[in-house]
Amino acid sequence: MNTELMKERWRRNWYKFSRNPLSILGLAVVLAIILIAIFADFFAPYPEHAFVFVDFKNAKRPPCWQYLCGTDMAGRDILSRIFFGFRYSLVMAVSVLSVATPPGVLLGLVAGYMRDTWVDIAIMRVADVFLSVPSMVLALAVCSMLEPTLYNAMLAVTVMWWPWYTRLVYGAASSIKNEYFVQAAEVTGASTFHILFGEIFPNCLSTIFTKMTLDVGWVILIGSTLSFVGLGAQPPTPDLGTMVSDGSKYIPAQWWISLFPALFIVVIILGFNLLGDGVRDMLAGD
Amino acid sequence: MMSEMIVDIRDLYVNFNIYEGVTRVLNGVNFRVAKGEKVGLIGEAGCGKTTTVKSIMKILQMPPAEVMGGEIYLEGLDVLKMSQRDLQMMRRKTVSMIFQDPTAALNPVFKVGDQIGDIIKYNQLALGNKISKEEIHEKTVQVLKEVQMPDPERLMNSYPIQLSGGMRQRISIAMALVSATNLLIADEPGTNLDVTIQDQVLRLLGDLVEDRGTSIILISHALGAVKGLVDRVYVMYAGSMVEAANTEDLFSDPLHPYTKALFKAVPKLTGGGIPMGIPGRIPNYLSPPTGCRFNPRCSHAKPECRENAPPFYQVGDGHEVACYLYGGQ
Amino acid sequence: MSKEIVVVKDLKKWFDTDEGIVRAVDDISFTINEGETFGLVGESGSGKSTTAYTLMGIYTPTAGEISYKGMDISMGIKQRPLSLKKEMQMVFQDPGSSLNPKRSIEQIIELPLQVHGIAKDERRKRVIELLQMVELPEDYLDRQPTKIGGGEKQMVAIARALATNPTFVTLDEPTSALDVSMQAKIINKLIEFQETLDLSYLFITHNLSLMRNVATRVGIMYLGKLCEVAPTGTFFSKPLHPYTKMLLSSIPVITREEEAVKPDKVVSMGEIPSPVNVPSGCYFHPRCNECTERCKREDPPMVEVEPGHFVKCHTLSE
Amino acid sequence: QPAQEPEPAPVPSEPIVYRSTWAWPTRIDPAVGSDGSSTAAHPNLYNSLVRITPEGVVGPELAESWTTSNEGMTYTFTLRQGVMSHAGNEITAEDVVFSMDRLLGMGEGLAYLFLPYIDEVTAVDTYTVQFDLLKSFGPILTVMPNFFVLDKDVVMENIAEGEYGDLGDYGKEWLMTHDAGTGPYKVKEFLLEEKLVMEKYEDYWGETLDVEGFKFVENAPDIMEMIGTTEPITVRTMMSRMELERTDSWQPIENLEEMVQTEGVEMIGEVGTSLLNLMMHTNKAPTDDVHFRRAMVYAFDYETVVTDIFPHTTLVKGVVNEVLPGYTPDLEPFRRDLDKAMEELEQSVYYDQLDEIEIEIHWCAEVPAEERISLLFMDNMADLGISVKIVKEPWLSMIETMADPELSPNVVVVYNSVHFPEAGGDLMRYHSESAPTWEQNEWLLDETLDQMIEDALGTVDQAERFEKYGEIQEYIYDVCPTIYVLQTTTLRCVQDYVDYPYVEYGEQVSGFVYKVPLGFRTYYGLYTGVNQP
Amino acid sequence: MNIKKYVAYRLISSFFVLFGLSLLIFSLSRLVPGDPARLALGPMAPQWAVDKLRAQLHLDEPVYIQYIYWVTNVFRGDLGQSLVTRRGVFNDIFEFFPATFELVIFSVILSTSLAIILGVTSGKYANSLWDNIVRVTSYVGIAIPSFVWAIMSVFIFGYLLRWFPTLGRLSSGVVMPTKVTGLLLVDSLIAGRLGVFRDAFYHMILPGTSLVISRLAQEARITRASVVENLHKDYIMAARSFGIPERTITLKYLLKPSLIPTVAIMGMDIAGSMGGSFIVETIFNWPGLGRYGMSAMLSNDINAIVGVVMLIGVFFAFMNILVDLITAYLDPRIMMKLRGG
Ligand SMILES: Nc1ncnc2c1ncn2[C@@H]1O[C@H](COP(=O)(O)OP(=O)(O)OP(=O)(O)O)[C@@H](O)[C@H]1O
Ligand SMILES: Nc1ncnc2c1ncn2[C@@H]1O[C@H](COP(=O)(O)OP(=O)(O)OP(=O)(O)O)[C@@H](O)[C@H]1O
Ligand SMILES: [Mg+2]
Ligand SMILES: [Mg+2]
Repeated sequence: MNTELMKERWRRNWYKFSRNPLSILGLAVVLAIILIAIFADFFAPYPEHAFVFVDFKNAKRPPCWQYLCGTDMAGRDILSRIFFGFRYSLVMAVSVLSVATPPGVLLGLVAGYMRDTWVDIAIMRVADVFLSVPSMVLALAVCSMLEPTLYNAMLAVTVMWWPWYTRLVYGAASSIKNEYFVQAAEVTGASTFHILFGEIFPNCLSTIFTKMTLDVGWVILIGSTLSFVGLGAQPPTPDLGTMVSDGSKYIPAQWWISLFPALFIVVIILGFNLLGDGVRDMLAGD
Repeated sequence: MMSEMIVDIRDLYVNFNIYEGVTRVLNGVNFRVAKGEKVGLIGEAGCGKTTTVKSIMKILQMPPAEVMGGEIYLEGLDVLKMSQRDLQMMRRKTVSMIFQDPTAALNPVFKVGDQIGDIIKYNQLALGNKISKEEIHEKTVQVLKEVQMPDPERLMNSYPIQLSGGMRQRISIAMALVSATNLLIADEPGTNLDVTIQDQVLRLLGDLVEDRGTSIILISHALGAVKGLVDRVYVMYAGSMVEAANTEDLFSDPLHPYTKALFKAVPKLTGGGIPMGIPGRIPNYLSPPTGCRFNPRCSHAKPECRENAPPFYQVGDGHEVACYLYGGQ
Repeated sequence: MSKEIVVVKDLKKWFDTDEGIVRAVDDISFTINEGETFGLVGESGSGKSTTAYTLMGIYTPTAGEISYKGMDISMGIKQRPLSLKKEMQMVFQDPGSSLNPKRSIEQIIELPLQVHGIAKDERRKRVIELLQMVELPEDYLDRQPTKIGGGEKQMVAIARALATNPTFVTLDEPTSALDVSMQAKIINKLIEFQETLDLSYLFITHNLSLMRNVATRVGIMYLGKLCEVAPTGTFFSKPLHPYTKMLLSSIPVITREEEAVKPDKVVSMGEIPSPVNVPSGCYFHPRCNECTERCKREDPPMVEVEPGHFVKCHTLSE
Repeated sequence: QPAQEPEPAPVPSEPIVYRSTWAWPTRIDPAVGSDGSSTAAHPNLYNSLVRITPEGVVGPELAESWTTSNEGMTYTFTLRQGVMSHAGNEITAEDVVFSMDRLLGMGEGLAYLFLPYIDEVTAVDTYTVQFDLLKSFGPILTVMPNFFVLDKDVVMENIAEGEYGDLGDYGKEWLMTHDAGTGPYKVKEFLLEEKLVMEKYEDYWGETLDVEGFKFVENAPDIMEMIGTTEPITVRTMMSRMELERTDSWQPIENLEEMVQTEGVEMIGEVGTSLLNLMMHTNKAPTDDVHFRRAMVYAFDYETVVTDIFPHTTLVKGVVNEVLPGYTPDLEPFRRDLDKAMEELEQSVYYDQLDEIEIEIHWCAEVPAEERISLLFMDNMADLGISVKIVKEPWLSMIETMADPELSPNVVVVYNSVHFPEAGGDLMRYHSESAPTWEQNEWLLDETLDQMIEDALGTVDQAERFEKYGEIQEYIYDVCPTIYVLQTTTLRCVQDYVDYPYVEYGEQVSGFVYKVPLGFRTYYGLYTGVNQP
Repeated sequence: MNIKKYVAYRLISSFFVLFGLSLLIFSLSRLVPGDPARLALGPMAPQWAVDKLRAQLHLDEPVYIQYIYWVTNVFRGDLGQSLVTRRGVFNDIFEFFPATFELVIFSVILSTSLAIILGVTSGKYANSLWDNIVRVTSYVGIAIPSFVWAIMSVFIFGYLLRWFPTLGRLSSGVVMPTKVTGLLLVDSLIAGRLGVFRDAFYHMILPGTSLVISRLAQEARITRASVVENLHKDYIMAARSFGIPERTITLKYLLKPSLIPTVAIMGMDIAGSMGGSFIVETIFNWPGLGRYGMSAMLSNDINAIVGVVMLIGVFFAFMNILVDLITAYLDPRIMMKLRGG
């Protein structure tokens, strides 16, 4: 494609995106989080505090210049742990979404295109089974039956997640399938593969992409909730949910131990939600 | 001067502020409707017909729309300067509009009887009458009968979606009729309908305004329909009026090159092959051509056409045309 | 007489919906001759598109036969041989939705060539050639359909349909979404192609005036049935079916000459019934002012009142 | 008109309510419940045959007297006459037989304490009941307080369909939410997962029969509420609002210290009999090497535990809790000594493979402070160049892991409680039978030791038995299978308007008084008075 | 399809979906390693007692046989025995469900009504100061996980400000009203005990708001978006062109169509609250299904897990049908679709 056109497209997208200052804020937050997560060793004031470290002499320090967010029960710097915690949150979100999305989308495409055939019925009923209880409940149930690790939590959330994409793409695909351009391709004799991926899929992309950016926040939320109840990441992993949960036992005396991780969970989710809305504005009607 | 004017638009300029910039859509519109007169407004899609009539009722969505200049007199009062209250009174009793798309103009989640009832209520309120529920009901039934709806009692209890396109269009007409006593604006009634049904609807509309002596502004792509109904026709192109004449005159002797081309582009029932159509496209409102906006498509374009927009020239009895070709006469 | 290219016999296409059976196309027969334009007219919901789709194989017929050059093609698109798809093409009603907004014009026009096994370098040449045919500039190749005008889009759709050198093209209201001047341009182009490329058209429209100027023969549909088929001239000069008369007399016209060719005013009345609850007997009887008791009971047969002029009405079969 | 339900009739004086929080679930069926809150409820609803008196010796309760015969293989109890259950039935030998049969037949809860020893229980006459043992078991009387007597008639009236043949479900379902006891309190309301409300049983036999030591004290609570929450913030809020008289024992020390700031709240430390241990797997590399284990034992920083992690607790001086009768004070307690540790490590066969070694330590997810023990352990081991992997595991899955020698990790952080209040009650966990349970992660599987334990437990004479306990302690000290972290002290906060009879104990550390609740049991109505402000 | 047929169709398809769910959750619960019987009886129980319990739970048989047992029992109203409470799961659920139901309904009513007020006012006056306040707050609201909010609200409103109780459904010492519906607010009114009503209401506030906070924000946003969208619809313009007063337009012609998306997601909201109740009930010690389910999950109480998940599935299916019907009532277009239009 013509570079000039590409540039124009980007300019337009950026315009649409940046019309809402909150989207820019979201983008900034997300970029900051990603940067901090990648270079946590660099940004964290005490990178060695992130995992296994004890310094009981400095335990339970309230926020001060030396420890901006205070220290926890074992004397670890909370801010450093939060920075490393971003890593786990992002890893969780990225791996869940990158594993759950492709099969979800594929099944949705196939079912949508083959609407009202047994393929559709089979796929969608299975998806319905997964959607028939609140995802949090199912995630909790699955997690509780597996060994509690970050990995298993991701697995459980992934298993919960694909049907949402299936349903989303199904809706889009089964209406796009009736568009004249799909019929035109059929009349020409294009293969089913081409119709699915060449004609229908590109038109679902913006919907999928929008949902994915918004979902990052939700995955992090579910992940931290699982950790909060002890079914997710395990100490000494610096996971935000686990930190809130462990710290909550020391509220109100050592309020900072759980307050700051909690605050940063809110910031992450807020950042991704704002970004997601911006992306939605950007892709809407394109 | 002619008989008293119910609508008198002078040099109206309206812009829309959109992402790409400012579209200068209405470009000095002059438009008049006398009391009791039936006026047609024709032109290609997107040339500003709906914008013109919406500004009469001051229901343009602002922003993005912005009135840049001009006056709009409705029964002698300037709509643009009217207070909110007067505006509402005016809408309740003087003028009403049939929207282009009846499906969009009817609230999908209320029964049609309910919607008509509210209009009756506020119309009567504006006229200073308090009206009871029973009376509203009665009046609703009556107006539905007038628009030839079968079984009005049942239809009152239907939602718009339960009605066919023709019925919805007739409901729209009924709604306009109950509140308008002086002026009715009909924006392409029947465009979305089948030929035979469209014929029924337009005939009905014609009969009703005839009976009441209401002024009407009829916008339609169906030139034949316009021809059959109205007394006078305005031809609009890219945001301004290019020609106005009595119906007979206009159809028998169109003057403006645009009008001529427009008429020629319509395939004829008599056969004779497909005409060539007007070359080019309607201008981009972001950077419209200077002077006469039709000049890039006009085979008679002269240098002066590119500089200044031509004024209306009187050509014969009530036949006006905005083209330098007729400037000398 | 010229050779028949498409023969449709007793074609039915019913849809089983939640509400009941929709008889979208109910027992219609017609033929299209080589090199001619067969016009199909009718009001919305009368089954024009369904006929076209069934012909193209997008729908499989409920009953009846379709043959193309003597070959039986009453099967779905998936079963049809690839070679057949090369010969039969279609242009859709809405240019906005018939081009995939996410693909470039080049990709769109290239698709049929790719499907039918044209080599890569040859494809590009052909795409440019096609663009020139429809008078679009070459730099449109990289454009997205969303960035060009409606008429141009339809031109691209036509180029795509012509890419494989078809012999038969179905045009489903190709200009109804466009304004008159664009319509004129496109129709003229289509007529030009028909002559130069020796195409046969099935041309669907609800615009009778347009049909008058394009079609060789016209079929008129009402509620899934054909009620009159005639050569264009005869059709307009001597309409026989009451519905045809009503339709013709409802057309708004602007010149006196046109007014003259319209039949005497037949006042239109009633609503078009839903294709789920079709009236008994002749489908048109509730709106017909010549309706008799018999019309309410019996569905009239199609009769040939004069060579090539078929009418489906009791008044004529007596 | 809604039927006006009368607000409960106001009693002349406000009832005295005593509220405490507990870790749930509470299973008030004495044949089912075995955890902290359950065993706290049982003695208040039911009675045992004997009890441990405030002086720490076995004393009468439902049984007035008892005799031993047949070389400790037969015990005969004479029941107190006229003891009426809450339902008004007299408790006889038949009820005792029924209760023991039920406990053993169901096999749940604390049945494990009796199953290996009790052969048969028979009613000799209405008030005499005879216990025949399978094998001689010296401390049997110290175990007996864990056996509660149920009113057979009440249970039989309430049996539902179940898997015990004629006995249906043995009344299990009903007894989950009701009692069939004789205790000073009876169940008033049982809200599953929420709270247990008990009310004072005015006709308690201690009162009616006028038995000294079994009468209500002045201002004994009328209502006892056991509330099922341990959420620190909630507990703290309730304490500060005086909506709670006593906290559970799961509160983090930080929270307790905060609560003490509130006026009228004081912290008490109930010296426990259990130990917090780091059990080392002696059958898994590298902890199968005694030198390696000793190195770890010497490297661990005990002082930090009591100063920074578990303040107010005391270090272990030997291999069992020093409060237990039968504890031997002769063993030199292990303390951190890096030189010694290095010395031992050098002798270890794993000394030159330290790089490849990674020790796994598991801690129980339900006890957050254990994480710090693990971290400390890891930190200490790093001083030796041993790398450690920390795994948090929920208690229930931990039980499973520890049942399998393959899955059992090198080190586990576990609280070990005693089966009966004697050194043997702790030592018996080193028996091979305990190896596949959570009680022993050491996997000692040592026949000599098994022999010694069995012998000691079978000894009826107390002095002789205690001597044998001493030998076992020395034996284990040499094998060094466990890092004994600390002796538990159960810390709670209480409102100071509650009177507890305590025995003060031990030295004073930073003005904090350690107390031992009398008789190792909390008999609320009998010991506790509340003067609601 | 008429409404009755539609409901029947939905019920039947829900039945099949629930059947699938039961297969899924049941097999998951049985295939996972670990011996639930051992877990139930504790580490010290003798092997024979464990074996007995295993046999009683049919744990020794192949999973499909176990499933058949389970299904046949379900039709007899028996969901098996909880390994934690040692009672029938059905009884437990029956006992715990009303508390959760009351909480969830309370929170859904609270969130929906507040969301509508906020959404409509901010949408109607889009880009005003008020609108911006509502939008920014709702963003923050959406991002607060319920567990964070629960802990913070206990700290702030329970501990620091002491406005609300933070534990259970009633203050200790308050005698429960006679159980009729199991909903304390209802039962206390039936019994005519206003004091209890007040107490129960007070107890519901913190858990209720924790459950609701993010959903409230989400719903307000959706309502706002749909108000803004409808604000420029032709029919609003048309109503204005007939001189209908602005107030009538807002409260009637604008409100009803704008509520449709809000109401349509209420099913999801109830679901969300159900999921959230697991955490919130645990924190607030609310004796409901969530807390029961949570403790079942943490202690691998397989029968209880399956029972709770299934019950939530049933409740969810039922609520969704109900919400769909309400939406159809609000929006005749959907009604027409149900009728096949
Ligand atoms: N709300 C709006 N925002 C931006 N541009 C608008 C808006 N409404 C109208 N326009 C622009 O104003 C021009 C004239 O529109 P208008 O609807 O008045 O045309 P019209 O003559 O009624 O056309 P049609 O025959 O298609 O109804 C169009 O180019 C359109 O793009
Ligand atoms: N896939 C389908 N399923 C069910 N009913 C259908 C389907 N396609 C068409 N119909 C119905 O069949 C009838 C004929 O439709 P068709 O699209 O063929 O009409 P048409 O003459 O092309 O109308 P228009 O001029 O509006 O395009 C209509 O009533 C339509 O609702
Ligand atoms: Mg318009
Ligand atoms: Mg069609």
